[in-house]
Amino acid sequence: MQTTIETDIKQVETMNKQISKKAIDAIISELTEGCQIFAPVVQDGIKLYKQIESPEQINWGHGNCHRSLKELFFPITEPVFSFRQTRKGIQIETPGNHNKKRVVIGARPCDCNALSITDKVFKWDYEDELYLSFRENTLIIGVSCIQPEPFCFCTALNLSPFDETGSDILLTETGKGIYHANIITEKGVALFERFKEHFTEASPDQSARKDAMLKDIVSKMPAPFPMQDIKTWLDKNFDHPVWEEIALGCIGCGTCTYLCPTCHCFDITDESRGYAGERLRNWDSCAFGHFTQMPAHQPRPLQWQRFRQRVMHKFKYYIDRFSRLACVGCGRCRSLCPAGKDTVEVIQTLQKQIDLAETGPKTNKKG
Amino acid sequence: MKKIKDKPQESEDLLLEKDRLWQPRIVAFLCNWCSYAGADLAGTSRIKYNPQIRIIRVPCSGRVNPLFILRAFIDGADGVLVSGCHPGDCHYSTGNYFARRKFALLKRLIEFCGMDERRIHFSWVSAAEGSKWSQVVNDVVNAVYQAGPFTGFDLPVFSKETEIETPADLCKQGPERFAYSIDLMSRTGKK
Amino acid sequence: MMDDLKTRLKEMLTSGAIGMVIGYGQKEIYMADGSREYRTCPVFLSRDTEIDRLVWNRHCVQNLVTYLTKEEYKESGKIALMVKPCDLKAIHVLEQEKQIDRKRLFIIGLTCKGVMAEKMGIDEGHLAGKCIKCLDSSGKSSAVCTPDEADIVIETLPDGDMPPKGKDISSDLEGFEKMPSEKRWAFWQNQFLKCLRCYACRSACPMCYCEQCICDMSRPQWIDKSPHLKGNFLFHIVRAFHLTGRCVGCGECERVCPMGIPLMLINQKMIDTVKDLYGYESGKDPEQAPLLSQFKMDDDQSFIK
Amino acid sequence: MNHLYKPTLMKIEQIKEETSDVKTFRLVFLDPLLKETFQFKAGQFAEISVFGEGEATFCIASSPTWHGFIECSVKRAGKVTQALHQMDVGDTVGFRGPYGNHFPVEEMRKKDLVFVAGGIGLAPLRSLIWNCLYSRDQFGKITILYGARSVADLVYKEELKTWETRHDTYFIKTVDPGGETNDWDGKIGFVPLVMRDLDINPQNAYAIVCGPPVMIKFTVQGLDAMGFSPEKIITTLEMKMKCGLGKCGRCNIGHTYVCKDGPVFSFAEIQAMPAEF
Repeated sequence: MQTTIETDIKQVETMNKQISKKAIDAIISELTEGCQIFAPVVQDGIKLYKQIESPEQINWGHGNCHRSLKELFFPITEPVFSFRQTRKGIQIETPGNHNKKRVVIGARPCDCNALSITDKVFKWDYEDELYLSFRENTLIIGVSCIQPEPFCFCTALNLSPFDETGSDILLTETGKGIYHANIITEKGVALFERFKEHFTEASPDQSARKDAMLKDIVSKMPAPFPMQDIKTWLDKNFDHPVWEEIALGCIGCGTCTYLCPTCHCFDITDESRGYAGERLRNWDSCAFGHFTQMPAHQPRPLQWQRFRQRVMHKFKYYIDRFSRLACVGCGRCRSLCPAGKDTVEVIQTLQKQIDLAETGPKTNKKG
Repeated sequence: MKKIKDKPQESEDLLLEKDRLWQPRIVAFLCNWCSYAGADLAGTSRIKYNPQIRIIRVPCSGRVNPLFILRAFIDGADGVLVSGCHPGDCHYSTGNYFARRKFALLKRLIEFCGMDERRIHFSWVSAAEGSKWSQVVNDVVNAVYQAGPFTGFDLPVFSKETEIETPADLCKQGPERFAYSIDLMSRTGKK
Repeated sequence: MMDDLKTRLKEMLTSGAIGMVIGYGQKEIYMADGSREYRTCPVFLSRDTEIDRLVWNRHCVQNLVTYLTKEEYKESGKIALMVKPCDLKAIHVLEQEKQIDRKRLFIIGLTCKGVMAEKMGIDEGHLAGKCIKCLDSSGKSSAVCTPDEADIVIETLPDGDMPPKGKDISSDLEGFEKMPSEKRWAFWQNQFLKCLRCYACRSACPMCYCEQCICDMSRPQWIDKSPHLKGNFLFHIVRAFHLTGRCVGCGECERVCPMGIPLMLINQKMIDTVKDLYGYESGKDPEQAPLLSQFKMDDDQSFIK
Repeated sequence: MNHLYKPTLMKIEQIKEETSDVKTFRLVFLDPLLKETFQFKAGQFAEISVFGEGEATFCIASSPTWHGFIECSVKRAGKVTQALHQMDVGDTVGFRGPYGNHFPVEEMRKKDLVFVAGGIGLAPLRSLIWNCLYSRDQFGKITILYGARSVADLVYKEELKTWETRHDTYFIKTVDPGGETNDWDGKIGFVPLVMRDLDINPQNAYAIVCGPPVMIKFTVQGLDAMGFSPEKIITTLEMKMKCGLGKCGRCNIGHTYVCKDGPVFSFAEIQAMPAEF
């Protein structure tokens, strides 16, 4: 199957505005009434998206959050419903916290972009209301990456540190305390209309400066990988001996999948005490052996098979199904892998295999 | 989940009433051969003791997996008591010696984590010590009563006032992720 | 010395005396600013041409003993393993628990002068907490520990000056124990709330080799699988208890935790407790009986009514 | 809020003990409207939950032509199935479904059908067999080959007798060597071997296979040798599932989700998949 990789989904014509840091704080203060605000907060030595009460709590630093934005829409653990055995039978109650209006501020473009990827799977055929109601009720104000982290590689996947996909409004710090604001979606426009007085028209030199900054950052970051070629190679090489080699060292923890902004696998379990209990949806990881363990059968008994599943899922299966790469290059898996496994290295190894297949002797391919 | 058969459910009012007059819930793991018989003796001898104790009979104190104790707390116990034969009296000759090591370590471990020491108790009660049993129970109930309801697994409420001070290095209000200079990069030794 | 080793390993690989070398190597990695860095990570070498990749430096932090009990490496024939003196203790525990066959193992002992502290993928710029104790107790001016049970010993020390010592874990522990119990509980609540249950601690731990972990069991399900406070608390306390008398203090669990939970605090506490109560040191001797399958008549029972 | 993961409630109306570890549950919707209107197709599966224990995936083993109830056969293997086995008539379970694709009944019309099943693998085929027998005249010759490890492991014993005595079905039963009893009147031997001796004409026929992976593998080889084209060999796959909706991400084989694109696949489709099942 030959499918092409889409990279960008354009929404409405974007508006270019400008806003000061002070005005942003004012907007947030006003929004805290009637809205839940989430923003990067540093606590206990780690940076996470957390609910805040005032704009001072926001950490505007350049680093990305340790855990990705997905946890606000697809929580680590989330009650699907609670049940209670009564004399009238079993009563089921579904959670009621999904309709609150929420605003996320300070999300990185890679995280926002990842949501447009997970949207696909949660909307596919059956619509997952738990995830989608959170999505619908949340407005996302992204902040462009003007200082990529050491392990970032979004440009290698044809994405940009100023990517607009997934954000409703994208802020870019073009000067001290001055943000260039792209109003991208209808939700963004609605917010803009409400706080019109805080925004000013973006001056041409601001826009020019933004473009120059982007150019400067991208020039340093890794050049795009031929993901289409890699996809073609993956189509044919499920049984290639290189897989066993690539996965060497993987200790089988779930760090990469849990930190990944696009990994969306979950488990459903029940927990109960006495006459009542809850059914919970928890994150799960394809790196775990028990992920696919059936009573008498295990399709992926070895770690390298599970590793292959993850790579294949990101760079082939997802493209086949949803025409998107399931990787945004946020670099979390690279930086925090306990055994120093590196997604970029995996891509490079596959690239080497392509070169080998073209020049060297043919490898044993599956028909 | 349990199935409701004939037992009527506690009404909301009753629960509220109970809440007001809080009584500790204590789970006791008793060895079949000594402590359980001791408790039996206390019963047949008409010795009165506090009724807040829920007894689970186990074959030997060595059977008590530390997990049982922890699970009891998770499932809402306010205190736990484990009781077995005196050293040397074990029906299986050495079960309680092994248990003794486990309990000593478990006690240290969960107290280190911050569990109130008044909530976890161990005792040796023989089949002949009905009165000791009643004394132990009364002591345990009193201790747990002093400690109050166990709320350790309720979600903590964070605010500026309750912020936890910890020794400096434990929980550095760390730098942002990767906001370190690139030459300090992890695990690198330049070639 | 390293060259001798490499020649020997090459010979052994070609002759088939060993099937795989698990050691430390360096790989080039792409950085976002366009530079190339070298990252020290475990390498798995089964061809003699690759042996030159082996390195020994202060960034060789990971405890490679973990791989010995993983299914994927059991079929590789005899394994040559680079082992730091502290990692050797882990091998002892595995031997004691009959998990590995010493005959299937060729130990490349390293002479160590301490490795760097690492947390959440970041080099903290000073020596690891576990190293400080190790260096002091050796009593040697050069602060060197030498493995005593290796098949071959690399006597070369890692290059470079001694990095700053950093803080010893015992002093952290002391400070922590001075806190009132409510504060301690609140501290762990705070920490365990962050836990994702990615099980990196479990996967990286050389002692966590169970084919089915108690956390994955469903009948009976003692430990809630959901990463909420109760489940996380139970998981970490149970894990700490399962490591009591077995943990050798390699610090891998804390190093790999992506949420930066200071797990070694609990483990070090238990190491100290075990030593204090029973004079037992795990990994000291592969022949000694495991802590919890032995007892003494006069074990402490002051806490029992 | 109503959402995908919220089950509807069903009552256990009847429990039949098939073997020592397999029970067949007859379930009825509590909602009278749903009871009347519920429809599914042979081969589809459902998520059945025991509240407090969890959810598990089961194929619907009753025929779509039977109304008012569904049946599921449950082999005791894990937490949920254990809990199900402990339930009584009148207890409530949760139900989500039907999910997945179904057997191509329309294409099978006017064709000869060969059913090959092993052990509990008869459950999904039972649904289809009764579906076909309901409108018997629309199908050609129907051959049913059913095998189990031992006589005690045969499921649906009464229905086996019905099929055996019916004149419009050709029914063969077999047990693995060593599993027979003194009064066993069927064949003795592994399913793929027994199948070899049968009079099967691959022309204008469909073979539907379900059972343990080993049996499927050799049966399919046998069918292939007989001259069945891979498109005409149909089987249902079993993978671990949690959601049944293509979200939870564990049942995929390559980019195929067993819960959405399956569980019914032709052998031709399976050949195109990576070998990871």
